[in-house]
Amino acid sequence: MTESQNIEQLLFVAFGIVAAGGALFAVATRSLLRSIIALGAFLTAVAGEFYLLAADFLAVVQIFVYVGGIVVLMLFALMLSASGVRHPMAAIDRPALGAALSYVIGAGVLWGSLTTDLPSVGAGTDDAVDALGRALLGSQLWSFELIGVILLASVITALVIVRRERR
Amino acid sequence: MEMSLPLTFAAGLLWGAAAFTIVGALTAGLVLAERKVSARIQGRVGPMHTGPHGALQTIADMIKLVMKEDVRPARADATAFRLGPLLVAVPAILSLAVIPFGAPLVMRDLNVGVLYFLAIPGVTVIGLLLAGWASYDNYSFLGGLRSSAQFISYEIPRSLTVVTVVMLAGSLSTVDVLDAQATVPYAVLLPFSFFLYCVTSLAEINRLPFDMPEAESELVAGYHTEYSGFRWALFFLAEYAGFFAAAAFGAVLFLGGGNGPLLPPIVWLAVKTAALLFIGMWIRFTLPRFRADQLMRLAWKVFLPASLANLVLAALIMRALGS
Amino acid sequence: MSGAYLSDVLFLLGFALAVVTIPLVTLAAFGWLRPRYPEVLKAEAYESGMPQASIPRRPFHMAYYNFALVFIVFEVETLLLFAVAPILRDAGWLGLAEVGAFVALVALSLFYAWRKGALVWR
Amino acid sequence: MTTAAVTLSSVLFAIGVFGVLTRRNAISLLVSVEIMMNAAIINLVAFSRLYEPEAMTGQVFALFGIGIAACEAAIGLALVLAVYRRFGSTDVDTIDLLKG
Repeated sequence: MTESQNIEQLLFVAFGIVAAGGALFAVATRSLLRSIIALGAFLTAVAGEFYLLAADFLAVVQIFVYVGGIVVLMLFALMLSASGVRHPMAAIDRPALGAALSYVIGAGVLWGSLTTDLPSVGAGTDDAVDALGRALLGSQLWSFELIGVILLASVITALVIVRRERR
Repeated sequence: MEMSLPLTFAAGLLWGAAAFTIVGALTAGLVLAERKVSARIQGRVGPMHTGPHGALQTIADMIKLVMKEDVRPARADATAFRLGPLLVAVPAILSLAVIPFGAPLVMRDLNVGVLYFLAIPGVTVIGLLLAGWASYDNYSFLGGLRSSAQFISYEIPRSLTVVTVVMLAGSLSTVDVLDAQATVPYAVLLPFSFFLYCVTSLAEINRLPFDMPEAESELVAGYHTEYSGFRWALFFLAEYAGFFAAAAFGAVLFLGGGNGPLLPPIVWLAVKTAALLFIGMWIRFTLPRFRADQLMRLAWKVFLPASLANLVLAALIMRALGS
Repeated sequence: MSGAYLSDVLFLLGFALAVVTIPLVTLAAFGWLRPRYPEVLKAEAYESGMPQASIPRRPFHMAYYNFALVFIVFEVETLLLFAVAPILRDAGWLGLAEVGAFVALVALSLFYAWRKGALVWR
Repeated sequence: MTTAAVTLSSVLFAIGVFGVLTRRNAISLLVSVEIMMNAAIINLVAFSRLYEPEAMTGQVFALFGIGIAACEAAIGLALVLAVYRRFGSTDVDTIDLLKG
């Protein structure tokens, strides 16, 4: 292994530890606010993993949509409903069952992926931005247009849900 | 030109420290400049006592700020209260990493530089919401909600406007965008984009006439009502870092950044950035403030449709140039 | 090879580390210079000199959420436009038409939200 | 690298499952679902580098996944707020209209 591969591996593991730690904190903490902040840390670490995996565009999209969008949306929902203030929530319900089931599922997924023979390192592309754009307008055009339709549908759905309650 | 990896990391550290220092110094300079410009426009003289013509006033202010007591409301959420200002200030400075200051002074030429610049400040919204919520104060809470609603509303038309530049330049790298303007700056080719960029940027960085969060008469000081001393200074730093970054980025995207005859690139960039900054200050002290509902209506019912139309216009310009 | 990606990450990591550390160090370093006179009244929330009339932990009106909701949808659409924008110059009229269809969908969502009155601040 | 990515993704998925099974607040449920979603997206990106990197299939799907996650969050949180206004709580166990 070369020096750069060593550093890459090290960084990948470091980001992975931050991501797993953030995720664990997010599902285990009692405070909803802290859970959402931990989710933000988790998502940022995952963006770092994307960048290392030769997906720089996706890494920035991850920051843009997840950290700057979904986390903000969750904070809005938390603050507008003052969730967990009037009704302090029990942090964790049925932890033993949850833990057992998630171990089983996690182990199953892990076993399945590790027993499959995988090439260790792929080539990746030098210019992910360019290739992604070409794919979106070329072979993957349907997904480009479809996501537009889905987004339109979700605007309609969400607004209908919000509107109905106003009466 | 390719550096070894540990060296790259060290370069990152150094540039980060440099960026923070530069932003600190710029804030001092900009605050003074702003006070002098506003005094000029309003027929006053501005700060005069500390140093010649008040030149040292902001230095004195900065020393005062780091030495002030750090007060926190008793019922505030301590962690979120501490995290808020950091999450506002850090992204504002991080976004500077992709601005090409001129040939030897490119901090980092990312493949996705333009998008990086737009994405990182988005994290600021989390800081605003946290600061407002953690303070346990009605003014802060409302101010935090309002500023973040404003920020996200103007982020869309602003990003859509930058798409037109990317279309013409054919790249998301800031250096490539600069090179594409070697002959004609995009302000000439895309005047409407330039206009939209300037106006939406002013709104996004919460400056007058779009400065809802600091509408003193109704919200006191918005999300930073409860902050004092250095933590308050971080909000202040972030505001001016954002102002500077938006101006410098505008100069790179639309005015050809460091491109220009005779003088070195860094001087050209400084001149163009300073011009945009001056216009920003001029507007601040000339126009009255918008109301919250007018602000949101403008974002969604004027600027967003306008930026969509601008997209079509830019596509036509692109085709016309391509042939 | 992913050399460029790796060095980008290292650079940004260093940059972020410096930018986060400096304010924290400054805050800690000047700690001993800062006065500390805790008082009960000083730690009260500011409400123009009055005792706090209501706590800021109550359900708040939903107009904010409407905007956040429309925002996130448009954000994804903007990012998709960013993904195709760099190659649009060489994509010809066909590519332009494909993106045009997408922009039409964006405009349609805006039109719907507008008609439904989601863009009204109340 | 791929093994590391797959391992990480499995661990994150398990953490997400744990959250979904144990949390009762609707917003927490969404947090957990987003964690699972991200675990899946990591796999997509990792495999995009392995097989036909020029075709970008994996990354396009990852982009698709992020878009879907955004829609899901928007609609999910709209539901959360609707439930909140109806029942005065975001705890999923309080939604018991069927019990009459």
